[in-house]
Amino acid sequence: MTQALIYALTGAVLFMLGVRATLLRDTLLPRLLALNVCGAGVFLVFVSLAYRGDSMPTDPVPHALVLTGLVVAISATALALALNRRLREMTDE
Amino acid sequence: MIDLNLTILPDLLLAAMLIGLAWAALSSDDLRRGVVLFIAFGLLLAIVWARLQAPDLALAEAAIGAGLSGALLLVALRDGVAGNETAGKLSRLSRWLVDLFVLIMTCLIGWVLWLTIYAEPVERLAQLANTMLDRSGVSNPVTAVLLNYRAYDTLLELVVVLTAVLGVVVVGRQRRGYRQAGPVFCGLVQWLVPLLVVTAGYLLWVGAHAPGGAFQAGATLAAAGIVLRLAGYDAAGLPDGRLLRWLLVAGTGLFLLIGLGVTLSGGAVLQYPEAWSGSLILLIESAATASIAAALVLAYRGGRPGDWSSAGDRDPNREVST
Amino acid sequence: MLDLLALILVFSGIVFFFFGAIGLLRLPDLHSRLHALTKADNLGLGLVIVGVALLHASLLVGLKLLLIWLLALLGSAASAHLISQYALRRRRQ
Amino acid sequence: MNNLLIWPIAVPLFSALLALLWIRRSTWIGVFGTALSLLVVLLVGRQVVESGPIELALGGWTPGLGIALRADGLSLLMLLMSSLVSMAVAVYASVYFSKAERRGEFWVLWLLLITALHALFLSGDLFNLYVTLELLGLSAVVLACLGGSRESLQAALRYLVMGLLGSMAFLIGVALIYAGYGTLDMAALADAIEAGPAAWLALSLMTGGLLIKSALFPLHFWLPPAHANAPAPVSAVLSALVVKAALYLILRLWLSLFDGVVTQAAAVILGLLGAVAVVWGSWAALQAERLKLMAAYSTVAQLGYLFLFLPLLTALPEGAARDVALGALVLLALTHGFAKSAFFLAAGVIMQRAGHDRIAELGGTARALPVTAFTLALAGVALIGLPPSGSFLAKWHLLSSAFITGQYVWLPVIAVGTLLAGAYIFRLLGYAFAPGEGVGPSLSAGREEIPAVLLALIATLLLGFWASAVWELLPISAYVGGGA
Repeated sequence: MTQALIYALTGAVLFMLGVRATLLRDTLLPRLLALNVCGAGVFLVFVSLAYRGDSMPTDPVPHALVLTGLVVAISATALALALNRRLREMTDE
Repeated sequence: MIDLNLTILPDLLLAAMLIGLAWAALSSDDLRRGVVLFIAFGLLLAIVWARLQAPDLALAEAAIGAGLSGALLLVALRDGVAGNETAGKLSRLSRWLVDLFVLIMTCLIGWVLWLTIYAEPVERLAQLANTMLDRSGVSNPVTAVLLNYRAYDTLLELVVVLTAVLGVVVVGRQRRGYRQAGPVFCGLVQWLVPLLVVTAGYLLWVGAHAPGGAFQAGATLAAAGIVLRLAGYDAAGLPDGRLLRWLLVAGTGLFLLIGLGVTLSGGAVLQYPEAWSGSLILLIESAATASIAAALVLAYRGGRPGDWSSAGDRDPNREVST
Repeated sequence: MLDLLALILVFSGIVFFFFGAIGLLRLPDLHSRLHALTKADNLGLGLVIVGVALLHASLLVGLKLLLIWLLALLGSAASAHLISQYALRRRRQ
Repeated sequence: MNNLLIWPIAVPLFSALLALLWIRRSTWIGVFGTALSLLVVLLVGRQVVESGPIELALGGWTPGLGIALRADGLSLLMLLMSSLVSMAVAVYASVYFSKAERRGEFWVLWLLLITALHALFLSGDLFNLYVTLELLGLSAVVLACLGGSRESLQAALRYLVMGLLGSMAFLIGVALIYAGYGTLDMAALADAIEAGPAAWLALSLMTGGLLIKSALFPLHFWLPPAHANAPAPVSAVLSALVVKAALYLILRLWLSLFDGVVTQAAAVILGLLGAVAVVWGSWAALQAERLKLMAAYSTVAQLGYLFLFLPLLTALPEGAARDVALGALVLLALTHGFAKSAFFLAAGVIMQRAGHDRIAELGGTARALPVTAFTLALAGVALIGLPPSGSFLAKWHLLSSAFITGQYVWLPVIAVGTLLAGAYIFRLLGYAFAPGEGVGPSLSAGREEIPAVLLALIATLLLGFWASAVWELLPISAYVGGGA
């Protein structure tokens, strides 16, 4: 249980670190990194809940949820980067 | 309550490194440095997933979270970053308030997690998911959740990928390619690309009973495309025009058709007949792998591919007016 | 006995990694850094892999581990080459 | 088991895939797919009215392990609004985008947006809701940047970042719920959730995330630029439907799932924020120089009204008075949906004809585009809340609930908001009905102008006279925990 708690707390810290940087940074790329760290924090909370000691089988449901979340996160990241690139091109023109 | 023994030392170390890397990546003013630290963060996270007995996630994180996100972010560094898009810097007071808010919320979330983990153990879905495994058609529980119990989530997730890549296509022009690679890199590519394709096939196949599956396979296949592009093959292995659109649609389309088709046998939507579920899942996963790989490579290439559609050929410079 | 040998191998591999990392941080220029890093890491990884293979004592696992090592060698050789070539090109410009 | 429930999601999704494959025929596929979606929503509606809430356990697994789709009165009303509005907007968009370069992609994304909305209104699973929220957010962002201008891209990017932050807050709330209760199925959770630190924190995180998406003051800042710079048909659905989706979820959480956990203090805070939004949004709308910007600020204000209901709803004991207030809230949301989409479509017609939407230069609109000017006036009636519009009835009940519960503080807010709304609408109409040459002579009316006027008629007449249907449908609930 202690392991699960350590990682769950780490997840909470990562989540709030991400929120903080999303609010405080003012350019896109750092904010995007921040949102990804935020997501990693949430995923860590999920996965630490699934962990029930080395001897018990883990709960597969949070694992599947996190896998879904990962793919959603990279889709959003790709879209944001594409928007950013177009905006950059327009600034240059 | 906490048994302080040496076995949690590695966990503490990993947790501290995660937080430290995240902090360093987020507080760095040098963008390149931030991105590189973020990639390292992703790799460390993959180790944590392995530690928490989530090998499926470790694979996915290494391939998607660290690998492809990293590639996308690095190539975005080459594009440059648009100037400040939010209005002005925050005042010192509001920064201080944000910090206070973050501190309070961290403590609250941590406290609730503490309470939950040390409360009477909640029997979550683990037991149920594992007992129903026999009826799911696969023996890897994560694949069972993804493609059977919660297949609808996965269907919508494929739609999310499709939407995002359409956004990438709509927004801009394709990136310039790279110059032809030198002999050493070309030699590497000749080895690496077939190996990646084989690995993707293996991951797809093995997902039914061991860690792996469509997403990991798709990401590996996409990595092959990215390597090709880096070596100077501009198309990155993707077809043009109509075939590309078929490839993008394949995963969602086949999933939807199968999900609806199984109702003909009298069941609910997405209720595969038990005898067929293994093969249907593999079929869906194969199409999904192709679509995911195509979408990710397209996102890396960026912008509208050549011969995408001829709908606007008459007047190519016209933008939609607001 | 075998376990002890495996442990010694893994540990000495880690020592190589450690010195590789120190070299990366302390050495003056890019080429000598690359030198320190690739040499130390390749050898270090090799030792770790031999150690882990001994712990598993299974031919299939051993082959898989060998494949991993070969891939890592290939990757690090190619990337070291690319990085130094890039550095050379920049110096000429 | 009822497989009918998948069709409001499957039809637009399948049409989207077809539109992408046959991208040259996308306009036809888009309009036809939207119409077919409306048809299946009507079929679902008939069944809900006849035989009560419907549940579909996808994959045949018990909800919890699997995902359930559920339709009840509230989700049916939202579905009806979204499919009716999107039908009208689709007809308009087929003219608006008829020559645009990216019309192919527009139709694909349009159908994906409808898929996301319908999936969200029907979902009965918390994590699945997160996925639908992301789908909705991404498709809305891409549609919003179809304008291609620098402003629209910048607004879309900020919209995306804020939306993602909101989703993350929602998702960690979901994680806490799963940690505490071990299921994600909303029907099971409606039974299980009881007051306690975990429930409070999860609720506040999820609500916080949704507040960003529903643009409640002071989290509204992303909305006006995003809605004002998108192409007109897109602005219409963004303002009318997409922000309502987040509001629908807040209602579901507060009234069905966390019934009994919600405290009066929290509700009053949201009510106060709503009050500020009403006054500030209306004031900003009065100051706006562009028609679409005015409409966007008006959305901020109108969303504020909806949050005024929350402290009243939590103060009212379960029973007839509370049902009346809830019905009024939904009625107001529906009226705003129809009226605001009509308003944006009319603004789009004017903009395409005049080449600009500067309010001060709109003289001559009434002569050049009489139908559109009439639409603006009708939609204005609903936005102000004059009889016979649905919002008049809704505000009436808002006032009476405030009297019943003794929360008199909301009365001046409602009065000031209504006066300001009157001011900005009449200011606009003053310019639009004035003589002038700002808008060129009418060349063709019809397919462009008709959808808007129909939407405005629904808002002012239909919802006014048949408002009782809202109160009849709402008690059909799929969740035992509460009245919604």
